Amino acid sequence: MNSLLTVSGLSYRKQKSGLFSNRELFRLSPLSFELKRGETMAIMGENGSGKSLLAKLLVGVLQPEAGSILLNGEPMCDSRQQRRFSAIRMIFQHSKDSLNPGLTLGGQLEEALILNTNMSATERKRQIENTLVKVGMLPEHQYFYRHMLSEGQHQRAAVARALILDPQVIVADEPFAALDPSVRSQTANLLMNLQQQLGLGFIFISHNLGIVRHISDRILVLEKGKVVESGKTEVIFNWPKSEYTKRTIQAHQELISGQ
Amino acid sequence: MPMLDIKNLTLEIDTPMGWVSALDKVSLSIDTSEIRALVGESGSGKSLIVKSIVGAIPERWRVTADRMNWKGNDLLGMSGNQRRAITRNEISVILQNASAALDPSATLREQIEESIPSYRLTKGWFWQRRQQRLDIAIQELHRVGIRDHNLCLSSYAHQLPEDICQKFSIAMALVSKPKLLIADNPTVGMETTTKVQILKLLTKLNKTQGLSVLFVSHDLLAIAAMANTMTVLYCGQTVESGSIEQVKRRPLHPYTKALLDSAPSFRRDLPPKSPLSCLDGTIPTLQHLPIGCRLGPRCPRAQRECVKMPATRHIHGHSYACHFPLHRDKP
Amino acid sequence: MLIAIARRLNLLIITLFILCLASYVLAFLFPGDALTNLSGIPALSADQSHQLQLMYALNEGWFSGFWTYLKLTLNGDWGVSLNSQTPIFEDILKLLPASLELSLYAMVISLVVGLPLGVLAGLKHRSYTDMSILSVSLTGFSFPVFWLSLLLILIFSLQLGYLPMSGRISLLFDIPHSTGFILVDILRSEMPVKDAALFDALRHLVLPTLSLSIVTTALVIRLIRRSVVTVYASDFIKAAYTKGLSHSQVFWRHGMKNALLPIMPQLAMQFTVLLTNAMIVEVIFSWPGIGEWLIQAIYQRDFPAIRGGMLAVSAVVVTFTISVELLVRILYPLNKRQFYAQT
Amino acid sequence: QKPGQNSLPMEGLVYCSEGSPITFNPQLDISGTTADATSHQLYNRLIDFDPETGKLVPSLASSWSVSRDGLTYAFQLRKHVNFHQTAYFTPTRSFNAKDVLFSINRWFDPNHPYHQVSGGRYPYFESLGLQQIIKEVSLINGFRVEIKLNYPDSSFLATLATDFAVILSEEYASQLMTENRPELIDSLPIGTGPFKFHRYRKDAYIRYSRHDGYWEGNQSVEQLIYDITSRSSLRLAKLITGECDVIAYPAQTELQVIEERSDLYLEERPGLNVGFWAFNTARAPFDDARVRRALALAVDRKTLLDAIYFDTAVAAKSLLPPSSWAYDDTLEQSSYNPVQAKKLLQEAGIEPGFTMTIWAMPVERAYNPNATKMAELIKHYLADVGIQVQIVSHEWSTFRRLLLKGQHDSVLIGWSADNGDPDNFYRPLLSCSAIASGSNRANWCSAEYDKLINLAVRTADESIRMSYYQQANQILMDQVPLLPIAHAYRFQAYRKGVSGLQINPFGGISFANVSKDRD
Amino acid sequence: MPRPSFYQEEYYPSPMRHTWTDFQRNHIALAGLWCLLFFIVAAFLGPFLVPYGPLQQNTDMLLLAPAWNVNGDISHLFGTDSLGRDILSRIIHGCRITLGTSVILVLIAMLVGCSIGAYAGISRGLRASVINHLLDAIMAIPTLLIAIIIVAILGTGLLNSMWAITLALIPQFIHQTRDLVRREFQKEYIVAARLDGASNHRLLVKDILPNMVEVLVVQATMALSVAILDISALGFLNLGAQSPSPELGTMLSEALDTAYAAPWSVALPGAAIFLMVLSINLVGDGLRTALKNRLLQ
Ligand SMILES: Nc1ncnc2c1ncn2[C@@H]1O[C@H](COP(=O)(O)OP(=O)(O)OP(=O)(O)O)[C@@H](O)[C@H]1O
Ligand SMILES: Nc1ncnc2c1ncn2[C@@H]1O[C@H](COP(=O)(O)OP(=O)(O)OP(=O)(O)O)[C@@H](O)[C@H]1O
Ligand SMILES: [Mg+2]
Ligand SMILES: [Mg+2]
Repeated sequence: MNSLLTVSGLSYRKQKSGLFSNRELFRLSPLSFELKRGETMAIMGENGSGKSLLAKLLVGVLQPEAGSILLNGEPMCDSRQQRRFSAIRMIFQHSKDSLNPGLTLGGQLEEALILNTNMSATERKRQIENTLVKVGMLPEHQYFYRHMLSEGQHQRAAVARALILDPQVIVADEPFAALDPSVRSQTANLLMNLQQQLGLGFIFISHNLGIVRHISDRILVLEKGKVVESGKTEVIFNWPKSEYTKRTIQAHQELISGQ
Repeated sequence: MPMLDIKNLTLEIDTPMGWVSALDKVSLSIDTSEIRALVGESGSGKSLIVKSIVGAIPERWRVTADRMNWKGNDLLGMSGNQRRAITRNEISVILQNASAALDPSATLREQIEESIPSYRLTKGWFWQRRQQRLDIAIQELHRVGIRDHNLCLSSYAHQLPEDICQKFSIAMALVSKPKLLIADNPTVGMETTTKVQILKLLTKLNKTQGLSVLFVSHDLLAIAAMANTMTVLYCGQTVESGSIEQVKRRPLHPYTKALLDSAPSFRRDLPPKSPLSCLDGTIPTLQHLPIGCRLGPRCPRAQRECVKMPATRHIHGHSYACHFPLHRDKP
Repeated sequence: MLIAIARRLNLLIITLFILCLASYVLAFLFPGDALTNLSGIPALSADQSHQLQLMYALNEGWFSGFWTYLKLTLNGDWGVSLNSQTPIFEDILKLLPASLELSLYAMVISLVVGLPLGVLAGLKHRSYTDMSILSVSLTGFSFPVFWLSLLLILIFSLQLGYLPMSGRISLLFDIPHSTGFILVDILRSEMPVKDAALFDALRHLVLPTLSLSIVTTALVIRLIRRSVVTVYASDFIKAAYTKGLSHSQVFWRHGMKNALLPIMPQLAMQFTVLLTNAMIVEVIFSWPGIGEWLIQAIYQRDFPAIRGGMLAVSAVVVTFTISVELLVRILYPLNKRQFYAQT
Repeated sequence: QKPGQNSLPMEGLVYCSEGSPITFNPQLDISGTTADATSHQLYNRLIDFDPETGKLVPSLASSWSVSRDGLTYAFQLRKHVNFHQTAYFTPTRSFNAKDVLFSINRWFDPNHPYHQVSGGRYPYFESLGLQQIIKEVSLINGFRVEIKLNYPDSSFLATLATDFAVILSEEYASQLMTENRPELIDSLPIGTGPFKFHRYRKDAYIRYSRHDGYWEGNQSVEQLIYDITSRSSLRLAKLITGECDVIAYPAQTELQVIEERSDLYLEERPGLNVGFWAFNTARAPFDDARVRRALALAVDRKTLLDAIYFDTAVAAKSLLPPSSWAYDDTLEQSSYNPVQAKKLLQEAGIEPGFTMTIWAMPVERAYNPNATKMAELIKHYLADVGIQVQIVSHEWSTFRRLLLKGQHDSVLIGWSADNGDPDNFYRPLLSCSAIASGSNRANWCSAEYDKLINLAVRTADESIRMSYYQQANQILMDQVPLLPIAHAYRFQAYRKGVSGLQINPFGGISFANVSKDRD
Repeated sequence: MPRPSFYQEEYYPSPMRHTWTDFQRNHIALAGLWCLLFFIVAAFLGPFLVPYGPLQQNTDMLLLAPAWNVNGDISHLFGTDSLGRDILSRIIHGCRITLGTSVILVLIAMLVGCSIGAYAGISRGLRASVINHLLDAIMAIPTLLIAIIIVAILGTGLLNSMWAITLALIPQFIHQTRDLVRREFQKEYIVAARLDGASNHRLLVKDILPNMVEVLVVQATMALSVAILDISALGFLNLGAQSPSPELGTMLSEALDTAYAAPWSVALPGAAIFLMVLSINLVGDGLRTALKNRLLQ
């Protein structure tokens, strides 16, 4: 299986542009990784280590300082924004905030289709309904506004929004953090299901080692903008190398064994 | 005798649709040096319980209870002053949203010093007291793991990241050396190492100083690691409560079981990437509560009787409210 | 902090600069001869006109013209009024205190009345007290100021005869002009019947201040009420209660501070409203302030005076609002701070 | 400003006047406002009118004589008359003949060093043509002055008694001249009158204080304050609240209110004035008498009288009010006749839809309390004969400045007499010489008319003069350079407790012996 | 397929309907709305209903008292003024002028202000700071003062005062829109929409506008009351509409001359302005409350 997403030498620098000095606030050191079809990669790291930043770079909210992102071996750069938007989709941490309160769900899903495909109105409607059903909602939900949906449905709506363009990679920034256990499991199940059906590449960020261990194939650990470790989940969980990972996993083990 | 004893607490709030009982006959008790976990999905009313204990709810809302005692004294019957004296000296609270619970217009130093009870100040002159207050504050911050105390103390809440605010709130709650700490989701969003550090701190205080804790959280792992007993809440109803081992080993209520099952870390046997078990649907909103057992529509074992509220039953300090409990034959 | 102050000062200077520029440009926009509009001297002879041209450096391009104008303006040479041929700057210096005095007292009254009422309404959110205060304030700020003033005059001066209706003080008192604030001037003067004069001046103040302050009081009530409601609904007030603080402690230490600080700039903006309304009120009550003067200037198409008045009033307003904002910033810094403490 | 000056500040009288004086020297301005504010307060004249009878009485001239041929007037001056002592001038001598000479020569002699100061225009004297009438003024001795005329003028003494013929201080003038600030003579005035100038702020107030060394003796109030209030409703309101003791020109609508109140007095006098609608005959098509006649016919003056004057005026037949001895009872009044008007307009070639301006003066005057409203009514009438009207109004001083430039088509304005002589109506309003001085608002010049009114003043026989004026009236009836509308009564309202107020029959008001009971 | 929320099948209104239902529950605001509607109808149809023209003079009936007075006459319900013009007719025409012009100029100001505000909201860097500085400077000057200055340049008259007030109102809208756009642009749903490939323009029109409509309506009601007050104030000061025009403020100042003989001619136009502004404020306030309730959810 060849790699779906290849990231090499990606780096970024956040500066505070003052009047006299350009103080560097944060730097994401060059990093590289590969993601295969149907593979799940988790990104871990302490607060402020640049995880969200990396996610934003991947989906194209921010432009990297250097480095390249290849999708199926083809470079994704500015000129192909549209392809990138439809191939790599993002699920935000606060799914409620990522829905527009003034538009119906259908309206928002349709916008993505209008902007990225040439479908006719009926095709779009069919696609929307299909996607909604796929994520476990009813076709009628397309006429609903944000405030009419429950929290679990927000999460599903966010997933639907990510899926509607048939992407190849989904990047999720702490998709489970704000959720309570049962909705979290529902969402995790949903994502794993979809991944199996559609063969998606899945990158997600999480602090929850239980979930990370359960669903990820590989792990990337960030510390202060540097990759300190990466590898198979089992390997890292059993033989952590870096200080941070060791500490974290040890803490996690303590919790589990402390039961 | 339990330190805090709540029996059949009902809280009605007025919504545009009329009065709704957000808490429905909740019972909860905390003994001296007990760590009790309060679990439940989002919106199940955990924070409301916390707020009604400390009296931080709007006056319009109706609170009724058979019993709501603090060391034998009825909290609801007390005057405001008496009640405040208790919350000032004996109970500390960490509200859910740490940074929002800090006064945005005062520096953290002012706020933590305001919480220092006068009995901790031994020195006589005000400048000595001032210094002593600062010393106490710094000491407390170090305890929760904030190193850069100067920066922290001179900052405003909005200038700090969320996790620092959380730690600071904990420090502020502990500064008054309370008997009971009520912590509403204190570790949410923290990374694991920090979380473990806080949990350790609380456990240590519990062991050494007999601090009781009411620990409200979604994080079953943390709860399991720390708490002695746990109460499970669903939609404002107590579903089950008992010691942590009992509940974990033999959950009696279907909801408790679903909740425990949903945490992957509890199940070593679970192969990676296998589906996690969960209940369908989501918790209903306040305006659309089902009658009777509120789990009804989601419950895999629901039957017609479930439209009646099941009575609470007690077995060996383990109580539950279900018509058709697991692991038990029909009574 | 320093940066914040520097920014405000910067804003102040730039704003004043823009205002000067605007007032310079106005001289060319107004109908008639720009030179006359600048100097206020109806150019009589070619010689005089030439002299004025030199003075305003008009033939050296607009930039140096503006520069010269700026220098003259800063020196207090604002030209003379077309109508009365008196120096505008001196007129303004004489009249501005009267307007400021009126607005200031009205502001004080608005705050003294509006603050407690607004806080009360906010604390008793959704009660009947709240409702009635709110309705009263809603009515209050729907009044057209000029109508309100007329009604007040009709009732209190003409029907009841309690209060005088025009001027700052009975003309029988000859108060020497020193600060321009009449109460201060009376107190500083060495006249034998000070008490009577003071009493008379106060009686003259009542109606204009009242008609000015009703509208702003209503606005202040609403602002404060809304702010108090939001603050009291917020978590940190609950947290303060759970610390065991009493109602009054919470109110004074946390409630008021947070309710008032953020709306201070908005409260300061009320001063702007006041100054505007003061212009109308001054006309009705024949209050010898800058507003009345400005409106007379418009009637008489006295362009140098219009320009000067506009510059003065807006400079006062801008300076006032920006200083209040600065004050708030000092009390309540909002800038982000980087936090490096890691566990 | 010495602090001691405010010894008893509550003592004083407040007079709410209707406007700011243009200057403090009434020689320089023709308006009633200026005269009211200055003439009787600051100054004296050689001769005065008796306020009751209207006869001439001595003032600064203790006696006078006229030569047989009516060409030489000799005045014996009063002694021990003090000029004002103020912060800016301390007199070293009392009044004498030099002051009279200076005061007359200032406007009479174009070469006088003060003639050009403050503009060099003396509109009242110019409009009467006095420069042509007077031959010379000479000093006989320290207290005797002689004036020689070129030809007899029966109104000459009356002219010297008017508000404008005031006596200034020669000593002050020469002091200012040496200080090289001569223009101050008109803004910081010095006179011999009962009050001396203290302070003035345009559109706000004038402060006078009592002249203690006044030659006639002075029992008046310590301070006299003019509270300048242009709105008549505001003046009345101030009168009611007691902020004013006396007000000028109460509006006709408000008279009833004043009469109903027990604490106010209303004094009524037949006014020597006329309100009129003047057509600018220097402009086409108003140079055509038919057009003017048509416009006059198109308006129903009775309604104007009702709506504007509220029956406090008599309809005007010609320039002269009924109280003048030269009033012509027999004169026919032109009546309202829009049909005739249309016909005339057609003859004159005025198309329907023709637009003209009516300038309505922005201030209230006894002769026209609300010109804007009158203009609106006229607009209404003219619309019936197919003429569109645009109403123009400016601030008063601007208004007059622009009027002087002759930018108007027609104007609603009027005239208050300065003395009882009929010549005071005929000459300033319509003579050729009055065009330049700015009181001939019609810009109408007729040699025939000028000849008639000149002949009228050359004789002292009233019946002969009367016949000349009747002929002049005929010309006016035919030419209609202006349409006389009404002669208004003159009102003065004051609070109970004010006494000694003198209302001059010719417009001026004098506070010389006014006092106020404090209650 | 799971059965999502089968016990939640209730009627959920759309955001705008939601605001509206909430608004309806507020009786005072509803009364204000009726009152406002009455004024609008009066402004539209009034001229066809009233028996007299606004300038029609009835010289037989000068200063007639209102009908309820003993001296009144039923043919002139509100009495007549000093030129015998029917006050009721004049007030109704006045509402038309005052309200009508205010509505028009608020619409223009809103359009212009929102466009500039949106532009300022999405622009960054030097351009933004220049706009902001300028805006702060202008915002600090009271609207009436700006209006007066503009009137001084253009000359008096209704049309000029309309221009003036429009120009004076624009900064408020710019400010409001700019802040709103700024705030909304930081929200995650905008990032999400941007990831759908939406351009700035599209974001503004399609995504932010629906969320701004109500806020803008609230702002517009506020601006409307300001506009009415300013127009009538200018009229009152003789800087706006000129004398015979039945603009309410002008009528009021004209009536001052006969304030003693005919107090009603002062009281009635003022009361009309007052009621108009009050009803607009009631509606605005009701809308704001409803909006706040919705946003709190
Ligand atoms: N709006 C911002 N302005 C300035 N700096 C920021 C901003 N947001 C993030 N940063 C900085 O960028 C760096 C990376 O932040 P990022 O959000 O990627 O961290 P993270 O790993 O996602 O943390 P968390 O686990 O708390 O979400 C941090 O040092 C942070 O301080
Ligand atoms: N001020 C309020 N007004 C109306 N309803 C409220 C209010 N506060 C809470 N509720 C409702 O009460 C219910 C319980 O809320 P609560 O905050 O106690 O939940 P929770 O269990 O703490 O959830 P979480 O785990 O997300 O904190 C929720 O349905 C919420 O909508
Ligand atoms: Mg992050
Ligand atoms: Mg909670």
